Amino acid sequence: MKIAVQTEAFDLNAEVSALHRNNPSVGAIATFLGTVRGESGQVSEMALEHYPGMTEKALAAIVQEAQSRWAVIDATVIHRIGSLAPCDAIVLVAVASAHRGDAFAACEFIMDFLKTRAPFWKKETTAAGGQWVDARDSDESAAQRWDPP
Amino acid sequence: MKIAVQTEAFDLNAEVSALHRNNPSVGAIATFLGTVRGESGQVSEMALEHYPGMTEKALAAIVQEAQSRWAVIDATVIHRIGSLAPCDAIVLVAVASAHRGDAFAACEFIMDFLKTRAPFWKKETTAAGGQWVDARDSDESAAQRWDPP
Amino acid sequence: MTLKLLFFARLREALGVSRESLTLDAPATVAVLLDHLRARGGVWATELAVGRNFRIAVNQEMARLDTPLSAGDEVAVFPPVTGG
Amino acid sequence: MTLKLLFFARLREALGVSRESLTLDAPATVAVLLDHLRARGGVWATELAVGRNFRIAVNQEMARLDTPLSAGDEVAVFPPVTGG
Repeated sequence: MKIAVQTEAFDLNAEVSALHRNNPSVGAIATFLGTVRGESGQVSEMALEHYPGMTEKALAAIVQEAQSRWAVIDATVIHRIGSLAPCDAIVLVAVASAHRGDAFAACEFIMDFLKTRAPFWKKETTAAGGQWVDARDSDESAAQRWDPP
Repeated sequence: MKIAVQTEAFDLNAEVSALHRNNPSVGAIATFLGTVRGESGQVSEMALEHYPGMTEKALAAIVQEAQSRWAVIDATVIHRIGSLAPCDAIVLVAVASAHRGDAFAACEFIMDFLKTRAPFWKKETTAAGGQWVDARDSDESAAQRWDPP
Repeated sequence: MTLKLLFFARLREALGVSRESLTLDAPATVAVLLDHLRARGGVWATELAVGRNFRIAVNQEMARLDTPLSAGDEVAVFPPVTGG
Repeated sequence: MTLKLLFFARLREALGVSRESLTLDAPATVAVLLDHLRARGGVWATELAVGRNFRIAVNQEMARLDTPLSAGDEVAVFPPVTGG
Protein backbone atom coordinates (compact mmCIF):
# COMPACT_ATOMS: atom_id res chain seq x y z
CA MET A 1 0.00 0.00 0.00
CA LYS A 2 1.21 3.49 -0.80
CA ILE A 3 -0.42 6.55 0.77
CA ALA A 4 0.94 10.01 -0.03
CA VAL A 5 -0.20 13.57 0.68
CA GLN A 6 1.96 15.96 -1.30
CA THR A 7 2.11 19.35 -3.00
CA GLU A 8 3.98 18.15 -6.07
CA ALA A 9 2.40 16.54 -9.12
CA PHE A 10 2.59 12.76 -9.48
CA ASP A 11 3.46 10.58 -12.43
CA LEU A 12 0.59 8.31 -13.43
CA ASN A 13 2.84 5.97 -15.45
CA ALA A 14 5.23 5.48 -12.56
CA GLU A 15 2.46 4.88 -10.02
CA VAL A 16 0.58 2.37 -12.17
CA SER A 17 3.76 0.61 -13.24
CA ALA A 18 4.77 0.20 -9.61
CA LEU A 19 1.50 -1.66 -8.98
CA HIS A 20 1.93 -4.36 -11.61
CA ARG A 21 5.53 -4.50 -12.82
CA ASN A 22 7.15 -7.74 -11.69
CA ASN A 23 3.88 -8.97 -10.22
CA PRO A 24 2.39 -11.44 -12.74
CA SER A 25 -0.62 -12.16 -10.50
CA VAL A 26 -1.98 -8.68 -11.36
CA GLY A 27 -4.41 -8.71 -14.28
CA ALA A 28 -6.50 -5.60 -13.62
CA ILE A 29 -5.71 -2.08 -12.48
CA ALA A 30 -8.57 0.35 -11.94
CA THR A 31 -7.58 3.95 -11.43
CA PHE A 32 -9.36 7.17 -10.65
CA LEU A 33 -7.90 10.58 -11.36
CA GLY A 34 -9.67 13.62 -9.92
CA THR A 35 -8.87 16.95 -11.57
CA VAL A 36 -9.70 20.59 -10.83
CA ARG A 37 -12.75 21.62 -12.82
CA GLY A 38 -12.72 25.13 -14.18
CA GLU A 39 -16.53 25.56 -13.75
CA SER A 40 -17.01 27.38 -17.05
CA GLY A 41 -13.72 29.16 -16.61
CA GLN A 42 -14.76 30.77 -13.34
CA VAL A 43 -12.41 28.99 -10.95
CA SER A 44 -8.89 30.37 -11.21
CA GLU A 45 -7.39 28.54 -8.23
CA MET A 46 -8.21 25.64 -5.95
CA ALA A 47 -6.46 25.56 -2.59
CA LEU A 48 -6.39 22.27 -0.66
CA GLU A 49 -5.97 22.20 3.10
CA HIS A 50 -5.65 19.01 5.15
CA TYR A 51 -5.12 17.71 8.68
CA PRO A 52 -1.55 16.37 8.73
CA GLY A 53 -1.33 13.04 10.50
CA MET A 54 -5.03 12.28 10.53
CA THR A 55 -5.22 12.41 6.74
CA GLU A 56 -2.69 9.64 6.23
CA LYS A 57 -4.29 7.51 8.96
CA ALA A 58 -7.76 7.99 7.50
CA LEU A 59 -6.59 7.07 3.98
CA ALA A 60 -4.76 3.97 5.22
CA ALA A 61 -7.87 2.87 7.15
CA ILE A 62 -10.03 3.30 4.02
CA VAL A 63 -7.62 1.23 1.91
CA GLN A 64 -7.47 -1.46 4.61
CA GLU A 65 -11.27 -1.60 4.67
CA ALA A 66 -11.25 -2.04 0.87
CA GLN A 67 -8.67 -4.82 1.19
CA SER A 68 -10.90 -6.59 3.71
CA ARG A 69 -13.86 -6.46 1.30
CA TRP A 70 -12.23 -7.30 -2.05
CA ALA A 71 -9.27 -9.28 -3.40
CA VAL A 72 -6.88 -6.34 -3.65
CA ILE A 73 -3.25 -7.13 -4.49
CA ASP A 74 -1.97 -3.59 -3.96
CA ALA A 75 -3.28 -0.03 -3.91
CA THR A 76 -1.97 3.52 -4.15
CA VAL A 77 -3.64 6.73 -2.97
CA ILE A 78 -2.02 10.09 -3.66
CA HIS A 79 -3.76 13.34 -2.71
CA ARG A 80 -2.31 16.72 -3.49
CA ILE A 81 -2.51 19.76 -1.21
CA GLY A 82 -1.68 23.42 -1.66
CA SER A 83 -2.54 25.59 -4.61
CA LEU A 84 -3.83 23.95 -7.81
CA ALA A 85 -5.10 25.30 -11.13
CA PRO A 86 -7.92 24.10 -13.39
CA CYS A 87 -7.04 20.79 -15.12
CA ASP A 88 -4.45 19.97 -12.43
CA ALA A 89 -4.68 16.51 -10.88
CA ILE A 90 -5.94 16.48 -7.28
CA VAL A 91 -6.18 12.80 -6.39
CA LEU A 92 -5.13 9.41 -7.72
CA VAL A 93 -6.53 6.11 -6.51
CA ALA A 94 -5.12 3.01 -8.21
CA VAL A 95 -6.05 -0.55 -7.26
CA ALA A 96 -4.44 -3.72 -8.61
CA SER A 97 -6.25 -7.07 -8.53
CA ALA A 98 -6.25 -10.35 -10.41
CA HIS A 99 -9.68 -9.59 -11.93
CA ARG A 100 -11.45 -6.39 -12.88
CA GLY A 101 -14.51 -6.70 -10.63
CA ASP A 102 -12.41 -6.41 -7.45
CA ALA A 103 -10.29 -3.57 -8.86
CA PHE A 104 -13.29 -1.47 -9.96
CA ALA A 105 -15.25 -1.98 -6.72
CA ALA A 106 -12.31 -1.27 -4.42
CA CYS A 107 -11.28 1.82 -6.40
CA GLU A 108 -14.77 3.32 -6.32
CA PHE A 109 -15.18 2.42 -2.63
CA ILE A 110 -11.91 4.15 -1.73
CA MET A 111 -12.94 7.28 -3.65
CA ASP A 112 -16.39 7.40 -2.02
CA PHE A 113 -14.90 7.12 1.46
CA LEU A 114 -12.03 9.50 0.73
CA LYS A 115 -14.64 12.08 -0.30
CA THR A 116 -16.53 11.79 2.98
CA ARG A 117 -14.02 10.58 5.61
CA ALA A 118 -10.56 11.95 4.77
CA PRO A 119 -9.85 15.40 6.26
CA PHE A 120 -9.23 17.53 3.18
CA TRP A 121 -10.95 20.83 2.42
CA LYS A 122 -11.13 22.74 -0.85
CA LYS A 123 -11.24 26.52 -1.19
CA GLU A 124 -11.84 27.87 -4.66
CA THR A 125 -10.98 31.31 -5.95
CA THR A 126 -13.28 32.90 -8.52
CA ALA A 127 -13.75 36.46 -9.75
CA ALA A 128 -15.96 36.91 -6.66
CA GLY A 129 -13.11 35.97 -4.29
CA GLY A 130 -12.21 32.91 -2.21
CA GLN A 131 -14.88 30.50 -1.02
CA TRP A 132 -14.80 27.19 0.82
CA VAL A 133 -16.45 24.40 -1.17
CA ASP A 134 -19.55 22.96 0.50
CA ALA A 135 -19.81 19.24 1.18
CA ARG A 136 -22.26 17.55 -1.18
CA ASP A 137 -25.10 15.31 0.01
CA SER A 138 -24.52 13.13 -3.08
CA ASP A 139 -21.05 12.25 -1.75
CA GLU A 140 -22.53 11.11 1.57
CA SER A 141 -25.10 9.02 -0.30
CA ALA A 142 -22.35 7.47 -2.43
CA ALA A 143 -20.46 6.39 0.69
CA GLN A 144 -23.56 5.05 2.42
CA ARG A 145 -24.43 2.67 -0.43
CA TRP A 146 -21.43 0.53 0.62
CA ASP A 147 -22.90 -0.06 4.08
CA PRO A 148 -23.76 -3.66 4.84
CA PRO A 149 -27.50 -4.24 4.23
CA MET B 1 -13.58 9.34 -28.84
CA LYS B 2 -10.38 7.46 -29.58
CA ILE B 3 -10.44 3.79 -30.56
CA ALA B 4 -7.17 2.04 -31.40
CA VAL B 5 -6.16 -1.57 -32.06
CA GLN B 6 -2.39 -1.79 -32.17
CA THR B 7 0.62 -4.03 -31.59
CA GLU B 8 2.75 -1.37 -29.92
CA ALA B 9 2.59 -0.39 -26.24
CA PHE B 10 0.69 2.76 -25.31
CA ASP B 11 1.59 5.59 -22.96
CA LEU B 12 -0.87 5.90 -20.08
CA ASN B 13 0.22 9.46 -19.23
CA ALA B 14 -0.27 10.65 -22.78
CA GLU B 15 -3.67 8.99 -23.17
CA VAL B 16 -5.04 10.30 -19.87
CA SER B 17 -3.59 13.77 -20.43
CA ALA B 18 -5.27 13.95 -23.82
CA LEU B 19 -8.64 13.36 -22.11
CA HIS B 20 -8.47 16.26 -19.68
CA ARG B 21 -5.76 18.71 -20.69
CA ASN B 22 -7.31 21.98 -21.84
CA ASN B 23 -10.79 20.75 -20.94
CA PRO B 24 -11.70 22.33 -17.58
CA SER B 25 -15.13 20.70 -17.55
CA VAL B 26 -13.44 17.34 -16.82
CA GLY B 27 -13.26 16.54 -13.11
CA ALA B 28 -13.05 12.75 -13.11
CA ILE B 29 -11.16 10.20 -15.20
CA ALA B 30 -11.74 6.52 -14.52
CA THR B 31 -9.34 4.16 -16.23
CA PHE B 32 -8.96 0.43 -16.51
CA LEU B 33 -5.71 -1.25 -17.46
CA GLY B 34 -5.77 -4.95 -18.23
CA THR B 35 -2.45 -6.78 -18.06
CA VAL B 36 -1.24 -10.29 -18.95
CA ARG B 37 -1.31 -12.47 -15.85
CA GLY B 38 1.52 -14.95 -15.47
CA GLU B 39 -0.75 -17.58 -13.83
CA SER B 40 1.87 -18.64 -11.27
CA GLY B 41 4.61 -18.21 -13.81
CA GLN B 42 3.12 -20.75 -16.21
CA VAL B 43 2.13 -18.46 -19.08
CA SER B 44 5.15 -17.44 -21.11
CA GLU B 45 3.31 -15.72 -23.98
CA MET B 46 -0.15 -14.38 -24.74
CA ALA B 47 -1.04 -13.99 -28.42
CA LEU B 48 -3.99 -11.77 -29.32
CA GLU B 49 -5.90 -12.23 -32.57
CA HIS B 50 -8.71 -9.95 -33.73
CA TYR B 51 -11.14 -9.35 -36.59
CA PRO B 52 -9.84 -6.22 -38.35
CA GLY B 53 -12.64 -3.84 -39.21
CA MET B 54 -15.28 -5.39 -37.00
CA THR B 55 -13.18 -4.83 -33.88
CA GLU B 56 -13.01 -1.07 -34.33
CA LYS B 57 -16.74 -0.89 -35.17
CA ALA B 58 -17.68 -2.99 -32.15
CA LEU B 59 -15.56 -0.88 -29.80
CA ALA B 60 -16.98 2.38 -31.18
CA ALA B 61 -20.52 1.04 -30.75
CA ILE B 62 -19.81 0.09 -27.13
CA VAL B 63 -18.41 3.55 -26.35
CA GLN B 64 -21.39 5.19 -28.05
CA GLU B 65 -23.74 3.09 -25.95
CA ALA B 66 -21.87 4.22 -22.81
CA GLN B 67 -22.15 7.84 -23.96
CA SER B 68 -25.90 7.43 -24.35
CA ARG B 69 -26.23 6.10 -20.80
CA TRP B 70 -23.87 8.38 -18.83
CA ALA B 71 -22.54 11.93 -19.00
CA VAL B 72 -19.28 11.07 -20.74
CA ILE B 73 -17.13 13.97 -21.95
CA ASP B 74 -14.60 11.84 -23.82
CA ALA B 75 -13.33 8.26 -23.85
CA THR B 76 -10.36 6.28 -25.13
CA VAL B 77 -10.13 2.55 -25.80
CA ILE B 78 -6.82 0.99 -26.84
CA HIS B 79 -6.49 -2.77 -27.31
CA ARG B 80 -3.23 -4.44 -28.19
CA ILE B 81 -2.86 -7.40 -30.53
CA GLY B 82 0.00 -9.70 -31.39
CA SER B 83 2.43 -11.33 -28.97
CA LEU B 84 2.49 -10.13 -25.36
CA ALA B 85 4.40 -11.25 -22.26
CA PRO B 86 3.30 -11.49 -18.61
CA CYS B 87 2.86 -8.02 -17.03
CA ASP B 88 2.40 -6.41 -20.47
CA ALA B 89 -0.61 -4.13 -20.87
CA ILE B 90 -3.40 -5.58 -23.04
CA VAL B 91 -6.17 -3.02 -22.88
CA LEU B 92 -6.78 0.54 -21.71
CA VAL B 93 -10.22 2.07 -21.21
CA ALA B 94 -10.24 5.68 -19.99
CA VAL B 95 -13.40 7.75 -19.49
CA ALA B 96 -13.54 11.45 -18.68
CA SER B 97 -16.62 13.01 -17.04
CA ALA B 98 -17.46 15.97 -14.84
CA HIS B 99 -18.18 13.69 -11.87
CA ARG B 100 -16.84 10.33 -10.76
CA GLY B 101 -20.08 8.33 -10.82
CA ASP B 102 -20.45 8.67 -14.59
CA ALA B 103 -16.76 7.97 -15.21
CA PHE B 104 -16.69 4.79 -13.10
CA ALA B 105 -19.94 3.38 -14.49
CA ALA B 106 -19.10 4.08 -18.14
CA CYS B 107 -15.58 2.65 -17.76
CA GLU B 108 -16.81 -0.58 -16.17
CA PHE B 109 -19.63 -0.87 -18.73
CA ILE B 110 -17.20 -0.51 -21.63
CA MET B 111 -14.91 -3.18 -20.17
CA ASP B 112 -17.78 -5.61 -19.57
CA PHE B 113 -19.01 -5.24 -23.14
CA LEU B 114 -15.52 -5.28 -24.65
CA LYS B 115 -14.98 -8.62 -22.89
CA THR B 116 -18.10 -10.18 -24.41
CA ARG B 117 -18.79 -8.29 -27.67
CA ALA B 118 -15.50 -7.18 -29.22
CA PRO B 119 -13.90 -9.79 -31.53
CA PHE B 120 -10.58 -10.48 -29.84
CA TRP B 121 -9.24 -13.91 -28.95
CA LYS B 122 -6.40 -14.87 -26.63
CA LYS B 123 -4.08 -17.82 -27.06
CA GLU B 124 -1.68 -18.55 -24.22
CA THR B 125 1.54 -20.47 -24.36
CA THR B 126 2.54 -22.53 -21.34
CA ALA B 127 5.02 -25.36 -20.81
CA ALA B 128 2.24 -27.63 -22.18
CA GLY B 129 2.04 -25.72 -25.47
CA GLY B 130 -0.36 -23.20 -27.01
CA GLN B 131 -4.01 -23.11 -25.99
CA TRP B 132 -6.92 -20.83 -26.83
CA VAL B 133 -8.40 -19.20 -23.74
CA ASP B 134 -12.00 -20.22 -23.04
CA ALA B 135 -14.70 -17.58 -22.69
CA ARG B 136 -15.81 -17.20 -19.06
CA ASP B 137 -19.45 -17.35 -17.97
CA SER B 138 -18.65 -14.65 -15.38
CA ASP B 139 -17.86 -12.21 -18.19
CA GLU B 140 -21.25 -12.84 -19.80
CA SER B 141 -22.94 -12.32 -16.42
CA ALA B 142 -21.04 -9.07 -15.93
CA ALA B 143 -22.28 -7.75 -19.27
CA GLN B 144 -25.87 -8.85 -18.66
CA ARG B 145 -26.18 -6.93 -15.40
CA TRP B 146 -26.24 -3.70 -17.46
CA ASP B 147 -29.40 -4.78 -19.30
CA PRO B 148 -32.42 -2.60 -18.67
CA PRO B 149 -34.61 -4.20 -15.97
CA MET C 1 -24.51 -15.66 -54.91
CA THR C 2 -20.93 -15.47 -53.70
CA LEU C 3 -20.05 -14.93 -50.03
CA LYS C 4 -16.73 -14.08 -48.44
CA LEU C 5 -16.17 -16.35 -45.42
CA LEU C 6 -13.72 -15.58 -42.61
CA PHE C 7 -12.67 -17.86 -39.76
CA PHE C 8 -10.92 -16.76 -36.58
CA ALA C 9 -8.94 -18.08 -33.63
CA ARG C 10 -9.58 -21.67 -32.50
CA LEU C 11 -12.05 -22.29 -35.36
CA ARG C 12 -9.57 -20.98 -37.94
CA GLU C 13 -7.04 -23.50 -36.66
CA ALA C 14 -9.50 -26.38 -36.29
CA LEU C 15 -10.98 -25.90 -39.77
CA GLY C 16 -7.59 -25.19 -41.29
CA VAL C 17 -8.75 -22.15 -43.25
CA SER C 18 -8.78 -18.43 -42.53
CA ARG C 19 -10.84 -17.25 -45.50
CA GLU C 20 -12.63 -18.63 -48.54
CA SER C 21 -15.05 -17.62 -51.26
CA LEU C 22 -18.24 -19.68 -51.31
CA THR C 23 -21.15 -19.77 -53.77
CA LEU C 24 -24.59 -20.49 -52.40
CA ASP C 25 -28.06 -20.46 -54.00
CA ALA C 26 -30.05 -17.34 -53.13
CA PRO C 27 -32.07 -16.69 -51.06
CA ALA C 28 -30.21 -17.99 -48.01
CA THR C 29 -29.80 -17.33 -44.32
CA VAL C 30 -27.02 -18.00 -41.82
CA ALA C 31 -28.76 -21.30 -41.01
CA VAL C 32 -28.63 -22.39 -44.66
CA LEU C 33 -24.94 -21.48 -44.86
CA LEU C 34 -24.16 -23.49 -41.71
CA ASP C 35 -25.98 -26.55 -43.08
CA HIS C 36 -23.94 -26.21 -46.25
CA LEU C 37 -20.68 -26.12 -44.30
CA ARG C 38 -21.67 -29.04 -42.03
CA ALA C 39 -22.39 -31.12 -45.13
CA ARG C 40 -18.65 -31.08 -45.84
CA GLY C 41 -18.34 -33.57 -42.96
CA GLY C 42 -15.22 -34.12 -40.85
CA VAL C 43 -14.11 -31.16 -38.72
CA TRP C 44 -16.78 -29.01 -40.39
CA ALA C 45 -19.58 -31.21 -39.11
CA THR C 46 -17.94 -31.50 -35.69
CA GLU C 47 -16.94 -27.89 -35.08
CA LEU C 48 -20.14 -26.36 -36.43
CA ALA C 49 -22.52 -28.97 -34.97
CA VAL C 50 -25.77 -27.66 -33.52
CA GLY C 51 -25.16 -26.86 -29.85
CA ARG C 52 -21.46 -26.03 -30.29
CA ASN C 53 -20.53 -22.62 -28.96
CA PHE C 54 -19.59 -20.32 -31.85
CA ARG C 55 -20.62 -16.93 -33.20
CA ILE C 56 -21.50 -15.60 -36.65
CA ALA C 57 -21.08 -12.03 -37.85
CA VAL C 58 -22.51 -10.80 -41.17
CA ASN C 59 -20.84 -7.70 -42.57
CA GLN C 60 -19.11 -7.19 -39.21
CA GLU C 61 -22.32 -7.17 -37.17
CA MET C 62 -23.31 -10.03 -34.87
CA ALA C 63 -25.88 -12.22 -36.66
CA ARG C 64 -28.44 -14.90 -35.81
CA LEU C 65 -29.51 -18.10 -37.56
CA ASP C 66 -32.31 -16.28 -39.39
CA THR C 67 -30.14 -13.38 -40.56
CA PRO C 68 -30.55 -13.21 -44.38
CA LEU C 69 -27.50 -13.30 -46.62
CA SER C 70 -26.94 -11.29 -49.82
CA ALA C 71 -24.40 -11.53 -52.62
CA GLY C 72 -21.05 -10.13 -51.53
CA ASP C 73 -21.71 -10.45 -47.80
CA GLU C 74 -18.75 -10.95 -45.48
CA VAL C 75 -19.62 -13.79 -43.09
CA ALA C 76 -17.32 -14.48 -40.14
CA VAL C 77 -17.35 -17.59 -37.98
CA PHE C 78 -15.54 -17.48 -34.64
CA PRO C 79 -15.50 -18.73 -31.04
CA PRO C 80 -16.88 -16.64 -28.14
CA VAL C 81 -14.57 -13.65 -27.72
CA THR C 82 -11.89 -13.55 -25.03
CA GLY C 83 -10.20 -10.15 -25.34
CA GLY C 84 -9.63 -7.48 -22.71
CA MET D 1 -6.43 18.67 32.12
CA THR D 2 -4.88 20.36 29.13
CA LEU D 3 -6.11 19.69 25.60
CA LYS D 4 -4.55 20.63 22.27
CA LEU D 5 -7.24 22.11 20.01
CA LEU D 6 -6.91 22.34 16.22
CA PHE D 7 -9.22 24.17 13.80
CA PHE D 8 -9.32 23.66 10.05
CA ALA D 9 -10.59 25.23 6.84
CA ARG D 10 -13.68 27.45 7.02
CA LEU D 11 -13.89 27.09 10.83
CA ARG D 12 -10.22 28.04 11.23
CA GLU D 13 -10.92 31.23 9.30
CA ALA D 14 -14.25 31.99 10.97
CA LEU D 15 -12.88 31.46 14.50
CA GLY D 16 -9.62 33.19 13.67
CA VAL D 17 -7.44 30.53 15.26
CA SER D 18 -5.70 27.43 13.94
CA ARG D 19 -4.57 25.95 17.26
CA GLU D 20 -4.72 26.60 20.97
CA SER D 21 -4.04 24.96 24.31
CA LEU D 22 -7.09 24.74 26.58
CA THR D 23 -7.48 23.65 30.19
CA LEU D 24 -10.70 21.92 31.16
CA ASP D 25 -11.86 20.21 34.37
CA ALA D 26 -11.68 16.41 34.15
CA PRO D 27 -13.66 14.30 33.50
CA ALA D 28 -15.02 15.79 30.28
CA THR D 29 -16.47 14.74 26.95
CA VAL D 30 -16.61 16.35 23.50
CA ALA D 31 -20.01 17.78 24.51
CA VAL D 32 -18.51 19.47 27.59
CA LEU D 33 -15.71 20.94 25.50
CA LEU D 34 -18.18 22.32 22.94
CA ASP D 35 -20.27 23.95 25.69
CA HIS D 36 -17.08 25.52 27.03
CA LEU D 37 -16.20 26.94 23.59
CA ARG D 38 -19.75 28.20 22.93
CA ALA D 39 -19.65 30.05 26.26
CA ARG D 40 -17.02 32.33 24.69
CA GLY D 41 -19.90 33.89 22.73
CA GLY D 42 -19.55 35.70 19.39
CA VAL D 43 -18.39 33.57 16.47
CA TRP D 44 -17.76 30.67 18.86
CA ALA D 45 -21.41 30.53 19.86
CA THR D 46 -22.53 31.01 16.26
CA GLU D 47 -20.20 28.61 14.47
CA LEU D 48 -20.42 25.81 17.02
CA ALA D 49 -24.16 26.19 17.71
CA VAL D 50 -26.14 22.98 18.10
CA GLY D 51 -27.36 21.95 14.66
CA ARG D 52 -24.45 23.53 12.77
CA ASN D 53 -22.66 21.09 10.50
CA PHE D 54 -19.15 20.44 11.82
CA ARG D 55 -17.03 17.44 12.81
CA ILE D 56 -14.84 16.61 15.80
CA ALA D 57 -11.85 14.28 15.80
CA VAL D 58 -10.11 13.17 19.00
CA ASN D 59 -6.52 11.99 18.58
CA GLN D 60 -7.10 11.90 14.81
CA GLU D 61 -10.12 9.60 14.96
CA MET D 62 -13.66 10.79 14.24
CA ALA D 63 -15.45 11.40 17.56
CA ARG D 64 -19.00 11.86 18.87
CA LEU D 65 -20.51 14.10 21.52
CA ASP D 66 -20.08 11.42 24.18
CA THR D 67 -16.45 10.65 23.33
CA PRO D 68 -14.46 11.05 26.59
CA LEU D 69 -11.46 13.38 26.70
CA SER D 70 -8.18 12.80 28.55
CA ALA D 71 -5.23 15.03 29.41
CA GLY D 72 -3.04 15.65 26.37
CA ASP D 73 -5.72 14.74 23.82
CA GLU D 74 -5.58 16.38 20.39
CA VAL D 75 -9.09 17.61 19.56
CA ALA D 76 -9.78 18.89 16.05
CA VAL D 77 -12.82 20.87 14.96
CA PHE D 78 -13.57 21.14 11.23
CA PRO D 79 -16.29 21.40 8.56
CA PRO D 80 -17.50 18.35 6.61
CA VAL D 81 -14.63 17.25 4.36
CA THR D 82 -14.49 18.19 0.67
CA GLY D 83 -11.34 16.56 -0.71
CA GLY D 84 -10.94 14.26 -3.68
